[in-house]
Amino acid sequence: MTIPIEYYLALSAFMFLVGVTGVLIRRNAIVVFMSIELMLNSANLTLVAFSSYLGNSVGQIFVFFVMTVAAAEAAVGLAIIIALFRNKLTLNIDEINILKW
Amino acid sequence: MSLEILLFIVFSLISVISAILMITRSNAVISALYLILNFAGLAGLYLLLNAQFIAVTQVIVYAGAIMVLFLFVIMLLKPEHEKKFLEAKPKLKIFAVAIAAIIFLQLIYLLFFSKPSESLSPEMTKSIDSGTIEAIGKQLYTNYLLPFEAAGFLLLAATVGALILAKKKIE
Amino acid sequence: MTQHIYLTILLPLLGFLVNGIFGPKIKNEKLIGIIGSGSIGLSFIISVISFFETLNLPVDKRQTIVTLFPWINVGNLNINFSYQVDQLSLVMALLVTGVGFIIHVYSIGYMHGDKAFWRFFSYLNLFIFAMMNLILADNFVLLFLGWEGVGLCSYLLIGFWYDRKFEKSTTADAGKKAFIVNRIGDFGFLVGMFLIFMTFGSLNFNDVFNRASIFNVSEGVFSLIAISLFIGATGKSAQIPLFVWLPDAMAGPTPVSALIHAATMVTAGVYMVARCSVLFASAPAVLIVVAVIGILTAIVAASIGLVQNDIKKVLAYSTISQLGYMFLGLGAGAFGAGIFHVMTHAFFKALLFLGAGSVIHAMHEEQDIQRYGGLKKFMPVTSKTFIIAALAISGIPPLSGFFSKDEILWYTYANGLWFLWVIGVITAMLTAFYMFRLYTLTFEGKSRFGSDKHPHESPKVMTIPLIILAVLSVIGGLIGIPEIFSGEHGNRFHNWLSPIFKQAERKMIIFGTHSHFEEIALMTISVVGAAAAIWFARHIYLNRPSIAENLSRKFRLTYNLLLNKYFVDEAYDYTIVNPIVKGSTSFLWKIADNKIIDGTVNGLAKVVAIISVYSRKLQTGLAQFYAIIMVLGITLALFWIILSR
Amino acid sequence: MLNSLQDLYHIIPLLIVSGGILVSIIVEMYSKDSEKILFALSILVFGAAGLFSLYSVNNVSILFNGMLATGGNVNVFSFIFNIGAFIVTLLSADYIRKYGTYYGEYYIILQSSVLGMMLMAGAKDLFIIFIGLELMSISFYVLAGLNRKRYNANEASLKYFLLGAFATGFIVYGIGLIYGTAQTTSIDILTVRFPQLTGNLLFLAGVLLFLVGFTFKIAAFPFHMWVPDVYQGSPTVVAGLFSTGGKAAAFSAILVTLAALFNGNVGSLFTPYLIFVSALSMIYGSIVAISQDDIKRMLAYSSISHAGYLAIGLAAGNSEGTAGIIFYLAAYSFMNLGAFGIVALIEGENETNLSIASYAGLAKRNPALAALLSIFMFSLSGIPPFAGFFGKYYVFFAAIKSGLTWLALIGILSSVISVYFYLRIVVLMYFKDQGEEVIPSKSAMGMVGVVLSAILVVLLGVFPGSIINLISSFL
Repeated sequence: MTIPIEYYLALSAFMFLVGVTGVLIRRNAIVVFMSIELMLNSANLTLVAFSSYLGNSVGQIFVFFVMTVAAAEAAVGLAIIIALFRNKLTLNIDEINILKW
Repeated sequence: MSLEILLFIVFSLISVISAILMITRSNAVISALYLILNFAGLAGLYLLLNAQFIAVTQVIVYAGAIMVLFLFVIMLLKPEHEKKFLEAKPKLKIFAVAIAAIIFLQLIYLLFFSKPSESLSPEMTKSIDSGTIEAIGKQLYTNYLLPFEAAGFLLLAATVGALILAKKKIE
Repeated sequence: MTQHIYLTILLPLLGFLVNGIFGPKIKNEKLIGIIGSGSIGLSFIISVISFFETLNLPVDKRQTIVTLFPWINVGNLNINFSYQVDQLSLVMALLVTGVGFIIHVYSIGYMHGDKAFWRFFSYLNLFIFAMMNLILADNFVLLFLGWEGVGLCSYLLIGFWYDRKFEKSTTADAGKKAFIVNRIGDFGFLVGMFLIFMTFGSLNFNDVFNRASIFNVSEGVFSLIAISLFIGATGKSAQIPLFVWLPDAMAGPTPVSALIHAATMVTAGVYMVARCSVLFASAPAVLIVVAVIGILTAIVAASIGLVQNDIKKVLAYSTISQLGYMFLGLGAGAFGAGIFHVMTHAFFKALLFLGAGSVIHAMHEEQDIQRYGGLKKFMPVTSKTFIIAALAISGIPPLSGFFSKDEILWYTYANGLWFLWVIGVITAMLTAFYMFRLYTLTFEGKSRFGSDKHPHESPKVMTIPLIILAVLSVIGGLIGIPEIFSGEHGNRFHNWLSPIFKQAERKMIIFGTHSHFEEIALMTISVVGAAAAIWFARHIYLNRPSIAENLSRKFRLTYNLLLNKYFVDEAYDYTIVNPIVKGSTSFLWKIADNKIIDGTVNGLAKVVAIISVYSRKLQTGLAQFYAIIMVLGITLALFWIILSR
Repeated sequence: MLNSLQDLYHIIPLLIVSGGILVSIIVEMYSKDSEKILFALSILVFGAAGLFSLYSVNNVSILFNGMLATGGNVNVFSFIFNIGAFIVTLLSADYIRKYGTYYGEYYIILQSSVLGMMLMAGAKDLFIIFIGLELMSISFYVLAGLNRKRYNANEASLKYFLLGAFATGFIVYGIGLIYGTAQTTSIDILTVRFPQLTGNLLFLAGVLLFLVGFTFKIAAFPFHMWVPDVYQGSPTVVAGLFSTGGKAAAFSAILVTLAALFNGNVGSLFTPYLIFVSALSMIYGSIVAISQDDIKRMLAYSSISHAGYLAIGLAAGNSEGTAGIIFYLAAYSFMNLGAFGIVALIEGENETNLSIASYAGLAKRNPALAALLSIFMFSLSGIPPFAGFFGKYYVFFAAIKSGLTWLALIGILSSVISVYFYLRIVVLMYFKDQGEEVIPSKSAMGMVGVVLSAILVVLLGVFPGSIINLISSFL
């Protein structure tokens, strides 16, 4: 472990912000959702890096739970997207704006 | 240059490039494939960090199961390709990218200002064991029993929810 | 009974609940009326018994605190649900339940046949409940509860006939106006409460007032507290600049105008200032403000009253003007005199409104005094009681209004505010003038209404309350006969109340000494002024039309003679009456009332509404836009973290 | 770990609810008439768990190796969640049939969300907070979009889901930073180490991101944008649950994590952030609510401004503030549920009659409903003697005590503004004649739920002292 932890953290921060950018600029609801998955994974990298450098496994256990949550979110989120698609025949979230003001 | 540094560079390049490609491809299927690649790169980084269990789960659960679900849904719905980056609402998009860049710079500043590596004690020997299935399993079924049980309920609720949202007959 | 004073509060609540819940089911008006007024009547009896019990106690033991249960306990803030029975709250309780009872009985007749008879009585009972909370509270929070409660009832009752048109808008709009204006006042009151809690660490009356006389607090803080509380009082008691809601409040049924918008609720501000007399006495600058606002309100409202043709509007402006007198008294440091005027005013103003109600009732909802006239022969009781009330409000001795008004004027003069005294006397003359203009146009002269109207005297259930109030208006002032007439007993009303204001008076500069001669001289001036105004009013509105019409045709010689007199009238008209009338209609009423003040209130509301319309557009409905706002927030927060270290 | 029967006794409320979920699934699998059975079961579960929480409020203990706290204010929160869900269940009985989601699964998801809330309130570790939060949120996403035939529900659930998951990303990242710098996820250890960590910018950034995530969940400015859309699109009773249970649970988690940190000498660390959030939420919510025509949207903006009032208590950062928040949450939950309950009763088939104009002349047609709605509106606008008034008073006093008088003044100003839109409803009901015929649906259970809320609102308003004393005794 000759690599300073800052490198891992910076890498994680970068990918996190790539994920954020994806959420902000993509129009396809599924891709937006995938960008959120990318954010979660980057956060996982932070947790694993800390866990490993601190020498305790708490961070990795937390990652385990984040994965569980991600799986659950994926199931529910994709179900919601499918339900919406059946009604509106679009995944473009710019067109999903009946509720406003 | 040690092997560790080389592998770090390789895996982080894979992750970063695939992440950027993922958010810039207009075809959702290709995006999903790049995301899988990104997860693979992350799994490599986890291995470098001695987190074997997480690395394996990453590949099996994340890249294997969750992303397949994504691909499945994408192919099922066949969404149209998105417009090019600057074709719709360019100002808002540029603004969004700029904000994301600012937050990145802020986080980098915070990182290198507070230098977390200085506060770490060099207990590297311990860390090799901390990522094994044995170590994690032991913790999970003793200290972290309650979150584990709660996660069970979480998955249960998600299953019921997904079923009711996608399958239930509605008059 | 003093220990069970809470019954006077519970009974009206009970009446409200019974009538409110079962009212629609009870089809019998009589039963609803008996429940409604009976609960108030019982409260009145309990108040009377408590009064005599307290009267028998030695002077320094006349304060009783009745604690029901602990209410709010946070940190060092301890507030109990407890009521304070003392000289001041007893006076107010007797007034509210007594006058309230009379008006409840009157309403049985007045509201007869209304489709929401039960709702009316339940609201009235709710009002008495809230008002009793206000005056019996032993702390600011409980007082505020009553304060909001009476506002709410007033709001509900103004809009009671919400389907009727009122001037250009609906009665519901009038109710809303009252509420919005009152909220501005409430804001001031709340701020005052917070300042009190911060300064004295308590909201209990006894604690706050004791600490106010002991603690070393700068005058600035006292001024801030007093001015905030006074803003609250101006809202509730319709003083400049928040008086605009009261004339509109006349959209409600007439008994409501009598009870809430004349006799009781609007005097809540006066009561509150009197209760907090220590705080006000510690801020002499604010006292001057109170006096000036009071007298300005008095004269502005009185001059507006000169030209109104709606019988209830005349009375409404008259109420505002009389409230101004009360604040003048408070501002002059004569807290007892202010409360005394609250009492006498309640008698004669309630009587005036009920009399007006009787007339309106008889004239099938006609309210324009130009279409009345000669009602004396149709409505003997109403007209006789009305003239008593008019004499009382004009300050003709020995009716009640004379004593209270003169006491206020005397203290104003004695306290060195002679200029305000002059305005006060002018106002008194204006008051006498418009009251008798009203009386003459309504009850005397020829009938000016169509043949489709058949005025008749109101039923007994309405006239008996009038008679009782008339008796009270006559004798009500006798308990406060000034020292110079009553000899060694002194002013009984004053002696009764003086322990309440002892702390305040200790803080104020002692009045300058003045001779009895001065007092009698001033009294004579104001009485003569009022009498002249009465004669003048009757002369113009009674004699002039008949002279002009009849005599001009029959006796040409006499006509010329009278014509000269008529020139005098004309001269008066051009020099005095017209400018005042014109000024009052064109500026005071139209511009000051409608444009400036209404405009400000409505304008503020409009600005908020416009901001609202624009800021709702921020909600674009686009999820990503929401995400961008979130991220923007995060960036700002991170900048804050980075820069704060 | 659980070591004795005594420990088991302490987690009975949790066991009741989680047992309820499992039994419900089995019932749903094998019963044809599962909707009715599950309704009764939910009533039983929530009632029992809520009442038992209150009964065992003194069983203070820490279980599962310092993961979970029971007793004290945890149980007070548990009471709020369960009784809130109890009322929601009553309101749902006939509503979900009208709305078209008459499934047994509805109740399973409802119970899951309550389990998540209870975990959040009892959490002593970031793990539990996270899992509890996600259990609640995922259940909420499902509840929002339960009827997939309705486009509004689709849109609401998608927006809620995407933005909620986005916020979750920040929470996870924040937890990562907290864990890395403090080397623990246990709240108690965090509290001990907090004084040394205040100089660590990365730690502060972690706490901040965590806080941002929860600011999203409590629906405070500037993370409030999802609220109006989601409330409007979701089933009305479910929106009621979002605005009460969801908000209360998020506040319980913030209190759990931050209250410990606040009580030290570094308590004022996050005060500027909280002041900012609180002041803007109050003003923004009250002002924008004025121009709303849809009653659910209006209640959503009102919910934003209430989040602001509650955040005053956080900014005050003293024990009075904490007690005030808990009391306020109880008061707010019941009055808002009552209001949403009446909206659900008035609502017609196919989400009609949701505009404010539908309330015109309600007092004539249905005096009971109008009177009840007036009570809730008065309470929401903070008019004494209802519960809402005291909630505001406690937090305002807490703010004054810690020197934030001007924030309390903004609060008063905002409540003065808010009176306008709450009383607009009352004015419409009492002083206007109806435009179109609007007949409230007949629902005995719904009425029971609304009346129960009204009773609780009045009780909390008349006897706030005993409850606030109970809460304060655990601080």
